[in-house]
Amino acid sequence: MLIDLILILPLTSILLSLLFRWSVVLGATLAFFNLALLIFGIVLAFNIETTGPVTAIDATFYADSLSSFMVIVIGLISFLSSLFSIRFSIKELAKNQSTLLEISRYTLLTQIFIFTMLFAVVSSSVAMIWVAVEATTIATTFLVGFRKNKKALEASWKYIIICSVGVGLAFVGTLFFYFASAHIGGPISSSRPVSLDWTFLIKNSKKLNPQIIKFGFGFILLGYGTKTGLAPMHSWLPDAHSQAPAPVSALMSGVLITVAFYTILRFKAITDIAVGRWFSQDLLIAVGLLSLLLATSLLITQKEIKRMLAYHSIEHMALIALGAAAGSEIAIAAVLLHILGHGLVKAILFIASGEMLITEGSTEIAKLKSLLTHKPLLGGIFGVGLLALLGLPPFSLFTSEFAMMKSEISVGLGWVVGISLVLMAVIFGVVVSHARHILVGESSGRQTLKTSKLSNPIRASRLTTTPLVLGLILSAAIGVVSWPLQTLLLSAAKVISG
Amino acid sequence: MHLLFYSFLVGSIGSFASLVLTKKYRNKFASFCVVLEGLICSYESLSIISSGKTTTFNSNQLLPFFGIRLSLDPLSAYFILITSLLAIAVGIYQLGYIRHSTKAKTPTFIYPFFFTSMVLVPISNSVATFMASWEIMAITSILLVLTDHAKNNNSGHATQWYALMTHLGAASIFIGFLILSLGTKHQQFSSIVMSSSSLSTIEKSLAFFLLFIGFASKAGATPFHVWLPRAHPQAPSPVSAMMSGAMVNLGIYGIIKTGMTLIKVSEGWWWIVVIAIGTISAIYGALQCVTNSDIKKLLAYSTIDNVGLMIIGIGASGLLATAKDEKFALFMISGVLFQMLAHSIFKGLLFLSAGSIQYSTGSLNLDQLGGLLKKIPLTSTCLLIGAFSISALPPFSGFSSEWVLFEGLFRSILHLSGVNRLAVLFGLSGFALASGLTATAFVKTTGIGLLGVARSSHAETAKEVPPTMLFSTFLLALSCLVIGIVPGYFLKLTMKSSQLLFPAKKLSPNFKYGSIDLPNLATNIDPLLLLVLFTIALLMILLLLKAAIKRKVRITNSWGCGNEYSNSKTQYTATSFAEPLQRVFADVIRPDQDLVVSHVEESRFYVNNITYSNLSQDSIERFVYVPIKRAVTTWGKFASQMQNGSTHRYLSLGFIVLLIVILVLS
Amino acid sequence: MTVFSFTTSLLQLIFILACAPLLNGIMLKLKARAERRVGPPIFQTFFDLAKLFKKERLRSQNASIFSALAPVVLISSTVVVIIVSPILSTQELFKTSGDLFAIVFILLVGSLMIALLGLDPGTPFGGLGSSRAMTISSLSEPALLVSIVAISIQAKSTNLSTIVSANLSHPIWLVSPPHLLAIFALLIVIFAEAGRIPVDNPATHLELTMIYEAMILESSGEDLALIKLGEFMRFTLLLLIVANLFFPFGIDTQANWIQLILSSGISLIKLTILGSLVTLLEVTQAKLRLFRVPELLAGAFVLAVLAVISEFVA
Amino acid sequence: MKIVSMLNNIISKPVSKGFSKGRNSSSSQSPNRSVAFRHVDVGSCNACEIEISSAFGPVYDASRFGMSLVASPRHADGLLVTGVVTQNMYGPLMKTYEATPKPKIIIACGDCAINGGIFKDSYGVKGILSDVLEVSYSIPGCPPHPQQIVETFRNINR
Amino acid sequence: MTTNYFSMTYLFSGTVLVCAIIALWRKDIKAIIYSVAFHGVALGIVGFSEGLSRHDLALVQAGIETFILKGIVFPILIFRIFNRSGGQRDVEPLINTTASMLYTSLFIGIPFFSIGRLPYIASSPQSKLVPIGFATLLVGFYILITRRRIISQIVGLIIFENGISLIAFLLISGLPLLVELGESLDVLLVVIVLRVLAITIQSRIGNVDLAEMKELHD
Repeated sequence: MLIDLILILPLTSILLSLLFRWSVVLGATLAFFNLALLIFGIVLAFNIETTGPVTAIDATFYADSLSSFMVIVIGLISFLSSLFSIRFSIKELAKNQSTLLEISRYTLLTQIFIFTMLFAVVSSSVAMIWVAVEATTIATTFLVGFRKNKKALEASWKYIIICSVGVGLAFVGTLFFYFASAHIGGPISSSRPVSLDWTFLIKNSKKLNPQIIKFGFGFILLGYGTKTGLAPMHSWLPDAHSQAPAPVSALMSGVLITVAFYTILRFKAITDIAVGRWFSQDLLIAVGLLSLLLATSLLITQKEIKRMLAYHSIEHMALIALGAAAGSEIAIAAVLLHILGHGLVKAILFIASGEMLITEGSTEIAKLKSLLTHKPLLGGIFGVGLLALLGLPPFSLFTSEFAMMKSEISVGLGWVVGISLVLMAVIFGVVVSHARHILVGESSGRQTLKTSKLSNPIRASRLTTTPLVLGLILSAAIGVVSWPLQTLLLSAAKVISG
Repeated sequence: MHLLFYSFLVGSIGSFASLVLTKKYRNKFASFCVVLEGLICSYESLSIISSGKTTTFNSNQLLPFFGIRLSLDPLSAYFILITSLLAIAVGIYQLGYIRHSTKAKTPTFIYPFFFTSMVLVPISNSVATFMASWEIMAITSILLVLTDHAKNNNSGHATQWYALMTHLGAASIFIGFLILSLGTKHQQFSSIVMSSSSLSTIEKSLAFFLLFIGFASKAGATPFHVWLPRAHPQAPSPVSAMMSGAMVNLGIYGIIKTGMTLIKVSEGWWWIVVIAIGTISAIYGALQCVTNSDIKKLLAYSTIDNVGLMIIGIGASGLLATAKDEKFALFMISGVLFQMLAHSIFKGLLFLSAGSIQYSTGSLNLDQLGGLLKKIPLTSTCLLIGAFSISALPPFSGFSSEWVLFEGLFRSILHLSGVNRLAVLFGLSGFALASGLTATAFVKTTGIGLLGVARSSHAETAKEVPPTMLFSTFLLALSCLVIGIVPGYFLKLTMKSSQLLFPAKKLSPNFKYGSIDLPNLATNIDPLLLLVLFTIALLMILLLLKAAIKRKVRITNSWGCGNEYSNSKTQYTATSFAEPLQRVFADVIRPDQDLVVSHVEESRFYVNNITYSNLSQDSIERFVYVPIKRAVTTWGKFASQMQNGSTHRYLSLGFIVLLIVILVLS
Repeated sequence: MTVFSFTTSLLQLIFILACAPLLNGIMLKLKARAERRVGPPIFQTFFDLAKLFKKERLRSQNASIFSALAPVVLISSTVVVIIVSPILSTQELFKTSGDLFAIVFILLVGSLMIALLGLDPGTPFGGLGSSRAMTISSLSEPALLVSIVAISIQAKSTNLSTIVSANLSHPIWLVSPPHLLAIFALLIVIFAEAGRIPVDNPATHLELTMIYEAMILESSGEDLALIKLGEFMRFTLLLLIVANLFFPFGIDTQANWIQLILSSGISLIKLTILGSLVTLLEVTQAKLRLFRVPELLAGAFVLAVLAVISEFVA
Repeated sequence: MKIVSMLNNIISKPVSKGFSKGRNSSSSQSPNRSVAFRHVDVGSCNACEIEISSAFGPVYDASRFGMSLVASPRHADGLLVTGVVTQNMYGPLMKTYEATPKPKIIIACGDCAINGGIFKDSYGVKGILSDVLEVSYSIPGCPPHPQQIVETFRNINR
Repeated sequence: MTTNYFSMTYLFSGTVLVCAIIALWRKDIKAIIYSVAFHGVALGIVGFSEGLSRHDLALVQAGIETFILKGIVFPILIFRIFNRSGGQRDVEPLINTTASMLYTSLFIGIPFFSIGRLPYIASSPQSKLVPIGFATLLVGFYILITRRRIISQIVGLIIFENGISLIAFLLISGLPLLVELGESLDVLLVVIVLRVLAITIQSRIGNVDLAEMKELHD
């Protein structure tokens, strides 16, 4: 029942945004719906905690604690993003940068986007997950190209081409899983594809042919890895995330990539049982370290905030991949906590950067100066967000990174931790240096302040900053207080680590 | 233990109240809370030290996956004591200081958390708890360093260095702890202690050095110090005082904790390396301290110097412990702790006085100051007392503590053998050179800054600071004097605290009238007696002179060798004062000297203008860290070709990997 | 505190007060004779000091309280050291505080005061002097402390009285190579600290070559007298300490009154001999360039280190 | 070798002449045992300086009577002025005078200091010493004989 | 019967690959589009014949659906873009055609070499043909990384997707209906989106060479 509700909610949103043109009321309603989504997610999690996994519509949809966790993440970030969407839309209309039609279309696509992600996490069949993930690409292409200028179009072109190819490869991988499953007597081609069901696969994973699974998992990792932003097909990510409007970037960087990783996790669970943990471990380490190296190298000379944040997403996905490589229950729990923490903080940062675009007119590092001096709250949010992103306590990323690395060492991957710590230190230095350029400083900041005072300054809106501050507090809270998240994380991790 | 929690609560109330309260009450209330927190903490720590008991606190409700583990023992209580004492003084000082320095709420909001985290670090009893409090300490201090960023462009740079170095340090500590905890299969420090002997030598050495590097970088030991002389001067003075006086100690705490408790059985050669690092820090810090002209920068370097001394002491103590001479190991480590106490107090005093000078003159550059003793006598007196303490002049605290340190090193030389003895001798030489250089540096600071004539309008118009600031500095100055005069009582305290490290051995000290008299040392000092003798001598001489000679003093111009154009510009400056030493140690300091002579157009024999510049930069920063930075940037530029915008290139990467997948995985 | 130790301390004070100017006179006389001059009478320094006490006192308008305080502090700190050091007898006042490290740092108080005095009036030459003096002082510190260690090793104590008594009971220690090396290093340091040739020329008139003189260019009258007296006392004290370390015989160890009186006489002889040796050295040596001084002090440091090492080889 | 010759010097008779120790001075008062001068050259041709330095040399050895030249007027009992007072040295001379503690003795050493000598009234000359300061003693001669200089020193009384 | 159907499958699978290679070979855009159309038709026939051979109605449906979608709808959609853009011939690819053909022959061999080693592949004659699907996929991918015009990129992507479909048909005789529908819908939407995007790009930026589209870089 809850699953139905969770799917009906965004469907209603889609319907609403189809029927009505955008207005503040519609925006607020959608935000409220997304909040409801978050609440339903939490309720669902509690439900599952007490009664076990739930299914809906003839087991087409299935939710265990992992799914419910992902629903919470999606709900949370969607809520933040839709709140900022209101501010974004008002500004767009006020500045005559977009027409009402465009905004309405944007709202519709965003809601579809949210729906497809939800669909992905509550689908019982791995093939349907694929369909949903591919659908996210379609829904977001126009969102990436929202500006319709040269850069935006280029980004959306790259985005759809690279992601289609990648996700196509993931489909090949799915086919091989299906192939393996079919050979152990899973029913083929009936109207309800039981043999592609997650529950069926995990139950029978011991019997699956390891070589085919290996082959399939390679494709899965390459394919969904593309969507997650892992090497080698990560290249679309900085372009798309930087060109999309801030609320969409928040959604993409905050949840979309982790939804893709969620899929990898599911397949990993099957592969681990069928082949043995070493296999996915080796692959994930290779991919993770490569991505981390790429993210680090490319962060060094960043000139634009949103691109910087996008590379940061690659870094965190790489960390998550390394954490998943460790594979123990704590490691997976930490990975999930990291998914939540990263999503939250990254969404906050993207929204803050959107606010910067509104108030400062640019997100280029060179053009932004001494934000802390003349916009203390926005600058403070951005700065604290960056600190959180860099894995400093009390924010949850610290806890999750700590736990992931600890588990990595405990399965004998000390060298991985060593390398990643060195790379992360470089990232730390680079990001701090960028942050210094953006946030800190004196003289020029004062000049900007003066000039902006003359020409009707745009102040950061409370509508934006209040949820962001609350989000940061939440991020700190989940990093400090165990209850009640830890139980959920551990039971969700059990789904993967067995 | 619970008292500590209440104190944290008080601090948090203060900090949150500062967000809500109006400007008028904000500082007062926040400072009040900090002082109260400090008082509670110092009371609790004193009672723990005197009872010698250990209390613990565990909870799984906090910190997901790990839970928090706390344990308060006399050693950690000692560190808390130092921190709280300094925090009290700084809390009072801030009442006057903050009012003019910044209008923002952030510092008042963060400061209690900074303090709290510094209390949490020594009582952390598990890897995760420790790392969390360590990082919170780092982050709060980073934010505090940034306080004045709007007025001062350098603070951003400083913060950047600090953040990066502290992060590297934390990473090193993190790996070190993980090696320990995985080798022993324990999370909790108290359990690691029990089973650390099960580790192999390589594991132990690796863990030790990773931890040592991490902690040494927090303590500011060369060559991991580069952040310190940048961050400490850029922070507001109360924060610098806390950082130099208290936060640095926690680095020392980490080293002691690692080498003497966590890893029970240590190897001798570790400590030789430790002594080497300590010696280098001491000498390098002192040298840079001499050559710098910015008061706070100079103080920051002297922190490095003092930390070096403490590390030498720790090394010697470690060597003694490995040589099973635990009695003197205990004495040595007590000396280190005593030096730490003294250092915290006088460095706090010096930084706060520097803050007062900045407050009243607006400058910290010695070359712009001068004549302050007449303009702001009270603040200057405090600075003088701090300078005398740090120069180890009797009867101030530095003298007593360095005496204990010296005696400890002397005993180590006597009781060790072979290369260990040589190492300690090396350390002692470094100690000696550093103490000589420090005296020079502080003659420079006080002589150039406080005496002579004002070198700029800044110093000309100096006014005395508000009474709260004065009160705080006087409090610290008085503490310097008290610690110096009756060191016995304080040494007893440190011995009680460090007893934990060597529980088997007991020294039977005889601390009559606060003097230090240990039967094993065959020597003693009694600063109180010396002070009394000195005072009597002084008074008698003055009386004699007064009785014998009754001439008035005639005030004239200074004798400048008949020079008719002498003014404040012809005085010696801090830079020129340090020039001989800079020249002697040019190979280490590597100053950038530049002499530009421009001639009049008509003839090259007529000089128009001579410009001389003498910049001494941190040579370790220049020759170690800057090349690394450059290499990273070069790599980044090179790597950015990867992302050149070509869709084809992006796809072809995937294509190649796809082919590999098909080939390899089938 | 006994009557004897109190008397000893007092006697030591009087002895040094009397001998310090005398020693200077003797050295001046000897120096003059070495140049085949008649030279001033050996009591010349007394005359000079007495005259200075009578002269007018001038003070710079820039000067602070330091100018008044420094001479007195210099003398008082020296007096404290005289009282607690074993010069005529190893019986200590209050049985405490004759520690070598402490002595070094109490004397440092005086040096620092004079260095600050140099900076006080804000003249270029005062700064020059104090900069140079502090440079030399800080560079001589390692040699000083390490030679203290070397001297203390055999007695296993840094207490001067203990060392002297121990040396007296083991005369063979006195001629051991480590001891000699250490004493030699110590002597170099004392030359540097007291501003004698080859480190500094006390008789120079040229400001640019000055080290110690430059700091007191501004002092006059009674201030100057006190400073000069203080410096003579310090020099005498240091020579006596070295004398007692190198050749402790004659010093009282048993709280014997007669021995105490004898000891004064013997000390005077020791002082004269040492002073003459110093003079000879001063007459035959040229003053080093300022930037050669670090080499000399480094040499002293190496000697001291060698002393410590050879102590353990033996 | 150096040390041996030094020792030889010490033992052998000093070369000083002209005065023997303890010989009476021209004054009836007890001789002044300690006098220190700051030497100021206000415009001398340096002949006087040569004679002054030989007055402190082995032969005339003024130091045996407690005389000395010092580096700072603060340490001195008076000024030993040579040469005619030039425009440029007038200021420094006055500063030096001011810097000398009382009681001050001003000695004009050589003819130029006393009456201007051959430089009298020439370009750049301010005047003679007695124009600007009260001269206590004069040592005539161009240049004066070292013996004369030492004699004058010995005759100084308080 | 079954063998007949199989030989049909065999024949048309080969046709799928050959059409893909023709698309890679030719530069005449019209010819490329026709070959893609024929490519789609052949794919549909493969599905259809497989369905008949296995008496699987769903598969037959899928075959027909593929036939319509990939044989008819896609070519029409591409033709629309083509008509708007003009320009008969493709620009010179990043790697010239001769070299491309050589490389293609190389990496077409890879799947035949490696896929065959997987277990169960040899269990049925159809699944033995799976390497053909992989080869098609790779050719499509190769077109994507060498061709510089928007239209040829779309063609490449379609060939790539068709390769996947072929793998699906041959490996496990098609997918469950729901998945199949979802997949087809996705691919259709992707192509539509690409078309809209292509038209937008053409109208906003002009007839661009994708290799020149490098605005976004570090």
